Amino acid sequence: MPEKIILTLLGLFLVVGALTVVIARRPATNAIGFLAVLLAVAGLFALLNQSFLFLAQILVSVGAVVVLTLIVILTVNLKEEQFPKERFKGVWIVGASVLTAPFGWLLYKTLVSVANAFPKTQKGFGSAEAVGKSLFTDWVLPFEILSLLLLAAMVGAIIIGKKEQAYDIES
Amino acid sequence: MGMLLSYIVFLPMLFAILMGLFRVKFPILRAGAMLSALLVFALSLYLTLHFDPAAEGMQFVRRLPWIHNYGISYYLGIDALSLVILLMTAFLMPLLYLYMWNYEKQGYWYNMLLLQTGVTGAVLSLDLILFYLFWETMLLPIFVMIGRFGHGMNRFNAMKILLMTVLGSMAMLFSILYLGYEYYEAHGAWSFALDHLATLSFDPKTSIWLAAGFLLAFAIKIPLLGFHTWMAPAYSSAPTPSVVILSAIMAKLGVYGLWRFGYGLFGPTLSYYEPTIVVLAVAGLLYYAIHAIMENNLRRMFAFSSGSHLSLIALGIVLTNLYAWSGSLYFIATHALASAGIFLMIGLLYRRTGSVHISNLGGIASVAPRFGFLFAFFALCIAGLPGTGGFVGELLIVIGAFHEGIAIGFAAATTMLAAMLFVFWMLQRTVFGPVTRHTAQFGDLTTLELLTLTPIALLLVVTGIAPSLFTPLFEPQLQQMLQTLAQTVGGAS
Amino acid sequence: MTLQTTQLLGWILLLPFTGALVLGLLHLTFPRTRRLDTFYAALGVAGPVVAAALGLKVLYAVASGADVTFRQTLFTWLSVGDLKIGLTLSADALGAVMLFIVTFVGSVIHIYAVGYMRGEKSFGKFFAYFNFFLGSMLLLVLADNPIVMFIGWELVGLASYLLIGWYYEDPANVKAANKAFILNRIGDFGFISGLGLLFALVGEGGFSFADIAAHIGSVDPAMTALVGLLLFVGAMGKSAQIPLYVWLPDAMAGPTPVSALIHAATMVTAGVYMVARFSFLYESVPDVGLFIASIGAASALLAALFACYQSDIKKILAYSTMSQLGYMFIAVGLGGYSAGIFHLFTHAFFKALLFMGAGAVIIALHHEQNIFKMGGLKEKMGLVTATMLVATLAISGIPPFAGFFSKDAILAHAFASGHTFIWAVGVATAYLTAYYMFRLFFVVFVAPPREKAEPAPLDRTVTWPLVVLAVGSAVAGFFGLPEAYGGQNWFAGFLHLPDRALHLGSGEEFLLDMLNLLVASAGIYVAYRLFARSPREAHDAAAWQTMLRHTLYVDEIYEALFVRPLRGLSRLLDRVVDNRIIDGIIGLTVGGYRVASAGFALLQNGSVRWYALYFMAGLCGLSLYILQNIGGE
Amino acid sequence: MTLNPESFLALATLLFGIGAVGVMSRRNIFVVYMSIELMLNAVNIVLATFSRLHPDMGGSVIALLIIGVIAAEAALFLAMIVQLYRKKRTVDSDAFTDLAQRRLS
Repeated sequence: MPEKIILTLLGLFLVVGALTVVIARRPATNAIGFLAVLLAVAGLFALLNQSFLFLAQILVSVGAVVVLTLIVILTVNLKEEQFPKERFKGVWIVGASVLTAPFGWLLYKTLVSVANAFPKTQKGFGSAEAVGKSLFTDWVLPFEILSLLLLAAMVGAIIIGKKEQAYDIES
Repeated sequence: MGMLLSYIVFLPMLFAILMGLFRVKFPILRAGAMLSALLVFALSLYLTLHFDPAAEGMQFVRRLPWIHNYGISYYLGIDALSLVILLMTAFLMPLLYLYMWNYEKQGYWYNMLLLQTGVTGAVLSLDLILFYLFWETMLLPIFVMIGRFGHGMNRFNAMKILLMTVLGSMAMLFSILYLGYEYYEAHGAWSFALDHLATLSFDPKTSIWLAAGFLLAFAIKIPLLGFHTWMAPAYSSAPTPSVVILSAIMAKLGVYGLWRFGYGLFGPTLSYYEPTIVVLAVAGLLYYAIHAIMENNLRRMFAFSSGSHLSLIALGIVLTNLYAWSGSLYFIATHALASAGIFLMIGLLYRRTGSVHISNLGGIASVAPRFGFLFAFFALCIAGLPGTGGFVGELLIVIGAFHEGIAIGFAAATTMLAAMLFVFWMLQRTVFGPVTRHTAQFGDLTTLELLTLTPIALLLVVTGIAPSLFTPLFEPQLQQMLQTLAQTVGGAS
Repeated sequence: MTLQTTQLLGWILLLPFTGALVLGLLHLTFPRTRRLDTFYAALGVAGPVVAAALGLKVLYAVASGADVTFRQTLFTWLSVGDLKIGLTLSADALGAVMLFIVTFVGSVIHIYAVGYMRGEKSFGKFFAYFNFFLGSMLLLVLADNPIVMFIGWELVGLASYLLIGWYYEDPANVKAANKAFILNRIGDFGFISGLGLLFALVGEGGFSFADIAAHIGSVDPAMTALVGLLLFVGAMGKSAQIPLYVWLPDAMAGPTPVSALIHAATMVTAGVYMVARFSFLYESVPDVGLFIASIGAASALLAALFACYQSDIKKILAYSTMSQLGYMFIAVGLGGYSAGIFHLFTHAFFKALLFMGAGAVIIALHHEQNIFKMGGLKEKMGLVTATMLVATLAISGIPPFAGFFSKDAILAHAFASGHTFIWAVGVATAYLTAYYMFRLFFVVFVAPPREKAEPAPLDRTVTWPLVVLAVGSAVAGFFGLPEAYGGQNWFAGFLHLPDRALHLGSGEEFLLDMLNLLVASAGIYVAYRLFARSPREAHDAAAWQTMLRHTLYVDEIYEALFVRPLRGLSRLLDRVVDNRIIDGIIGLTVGGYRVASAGFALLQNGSVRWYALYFMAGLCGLSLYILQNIGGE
Repeated sequence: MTLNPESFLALATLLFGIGAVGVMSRRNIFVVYMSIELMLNAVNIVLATFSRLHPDMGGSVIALLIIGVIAAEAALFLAMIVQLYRKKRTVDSDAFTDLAQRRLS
């Protein structure tokens, strides 16, 4: 029973955060909502006994991504009048929701159709050890590729973010 | 022996690749091209000598798996139908090179070499995918030649011929793929070989749609009435050697396709289309001829004449009796010769006067007797004069048509009137009559030009005087094909 | 002897063709030189003369045997299925007679042409064409099956085309040549349709004339009639009968020897020969025969009327030829095949002679062709006048010249067969014939000269052939001397064609002849009164006379009825049907693509969220479809 | 245990849907970026849920890798946002329409 209450709270947290991301006007507010979502997801991981994922989510998503996002938002430091003028924001959101609803419903149906009840968890499920074992045995190649991707992203981010560009496409 | 057909198909391409790799100079290029054409001609003659007219089915078969997973094979073979067109191609190619002997555009020569491979490949391939590949291969050089080396609105006209023929080919490709799929459904393995696919049977509705895909491609290539608007523009813009190929060989491939694949795959179904084709062919026969009357541009005029005669050939094919079929096949060969002759002459005319417009011409017979003689000769061949090969084909088709019925017979016999409607008026205003400003300095044929044209003229005379020399080459096989067809159709003709 | 004679046929055919080939190649090799002219003449004449000698031998061989047919197969021309066409030559009685006519008259005219054409450029080409014509004509005459006959039939048409357009610098002449070939081709359309139909009917039993004759009986008579009609359409074209006759007067644009050989003596009679050849077929369909005879009678009368109002010497003769051909068709149409061929035989002599005489006058007067500008030539050109007189008497049907007997045979046959109206037309035409021929004769030779022109001296090669043919015109009739005059009609007996039996007593025939003679004399008298003293080219005249002088405006009517609509149609096809309708349909699809692409281009506005929206819209549709059809379970 | 996977999956779907709506309907590039992250997180929830369901650590591993990808993507995306902002002084995605069809003639 406590799990259910926690789950409900987390779900509320998640939905409200997500809606804040989509609806709120100021980037900083969005970022707060984003942070709430990431935390709620971490909580969901915890509920699923994925202790290592929970840790990773907190560390990487919250610790790195949100901080980075906030830094960029602050760096850009948009003035009120620089915000995009979204006059039909409500219409767009409702319209897009209507369009997305059937797909969401289908997605949910599909996912649910293959899901039955949770089995009992074995000992050590979701621990760093279990994940690490799997990661370095079955998933070595994706892992290595991902490390390359991270490297490339880092280099790319530096190059894109450099102030004076070596190559300017427009000019 | 087994490789013979492959040599014939790929020699020109091989020469083109080698010469292109070494970036040879023009004199070597033309010598190489000529050598390849002569080699192919010699090989074709050798093949003809060893060809057994009485044997049933394909000969010199070369069959290798190519793309194994999808049952696509490298499958070449020859029978009487393909032999005739192959011989015409092989015979005309050296003469075309002779015609363009001093034409220093290198790209042009490469295109001609590629074109020969495409054309002979399409004639000899018995795998439908292979056929489709060659069928498209031969279109590209024509497209390039019209677009790059043509005159008039060449870009637009090149696009027009490309789009219209590709439309047909796409329909055909769809039918081909569907056939292969059906074979897979029936036998659990893919195959696109003609003899395999011929064993399939469909319900009539499917069959009609499948046949429509092929027929569209061939109707555009022939072209039957209504599918023809690419013809005159393409002929008028294309440079002479490509016009010759277009009219003498490629248009025949449309008829050949109708014959080989139409009757090879859809024998019974084609009777569903027979009335339509007969009507289109007869209407085309007269339509093109009447259209040609007021043409001022010689190339366009003979483009329509070509269309008129090809309609007659198509008519002969759908009549499915021995006379009509023999006539059609004979006419395919002789019309190739005659139209090659006349288009080469028009090309020479253009070289001399810079114009192919009738209104600029006149009195050629006075200033250039040899030119006038040969020009009139080829024009009369087009008009189907007895003593030239064209007459034999027309005669046989008319006789075959009367075998089918009086009405069709009369319709076919109008070919006697069709060509004469414009040929004589044209002769009156070009070869005869007073000399004009454009023709005053008209030079007679040079030795090189005579060398190009006389073989064609001689062969036309021989085919006219002694057709019995040639008919035994294909008559037995046509008879066999007709028997096979009669069996599949169930005796209906 | 038989074997030898058989082989002669091949040589007879080969000689002129070889001559044509050699002459043609020489001419094409040295197109401009004049030094070879003598050689050309010798070579050009040699072939026909030798052929004539051989032809005479064949005729003699045929005549001396009873009912023999020489047959020689040179090679198989075409063999597909049942269609086995050998290049087979055969000479039965009919063939041998035609062979003789063609080679003999042909040789004489070749000799004549040497003198007539002297000094023309392209001398060699002329003889090449001439020899080519002779060879083709022989092919037509000697053919053993209709297909080979058709080949010859077309080739003579080609030769005629080339020779009518001989002076091709003048577009009018080429136009005349075109007209001739095109009208002939319309006839050939009928001919080849007839052959195709005939083959479909009886082809399985072989396609030589003998085979067809053997199998024709089993065919539906309606079909036979159709075949007969179609074949006759071919004859209409070649033999210049209504309605395809308009080319013949224009064909006089060619040199006179051409007119004499092709458009008088030989080629134009091919239609008559063909009908006689197919006599076995026409015998079974008398209605078609009657139609042929009616066309013949109409052509005879119409042409004679036209001839009365012409002033061009060659056109008068051209219409006269057409008129005489009409006579022949009356005969063959009513089943008097021998009579028709007999008239063909005599006509070849006197009509060739008339043309050659006219040609002699024309070159003597430096290419003047209007008879009203000639006159009084009898003092200056005695020989020509004498020979022309013989020919004119012959064509007018004055005994004992050839035309009397042959024309008499035809009219007697027409009378006896009971078609009195056709007979009456024939008699009227006989009157007109005598009238217009003597009009020509009186105006040109007897009447006082209009202009002081000194005739140029004539070459001997021009005059001697006249004499030869004059002799022929005088005596040829005796070959067919009818019983009424104590003869046995040797000619008809020799031909043994399936003539319809003639029930006419000698007395009746004699009376008919007297009538003909009377009528002809009346014609001559009227001509004498009108033209012998002071000929005037009538200009006044009633409307119908003007109409006749303009040959009823038939040319103009044809032009308006066929030529112009065809050209208009051609333009219409080009400008409207092709460009508007067919390309319009194609253009419509192209336009559709344009519009659609413009629409899609609007969608592609560069804003990524819109793209996401399209994507989601598609996904939405897809999801709804899946939910709807597969169910959300 | 009273937890059932349906609630997790429902939350994931909801998160994914909201993310998709955000991508489509908002013009602020920051929001677009964050919406994409939301969608990725939704995927992570699904992966974790199935990993728990089956039980198999593979799902967790993929989720872990995706967290890595999220980090990489964040770095690149934010760099690009900065760069775009420098170019046009705005974060309005409708200002960047270089992909649009231009009239050729």
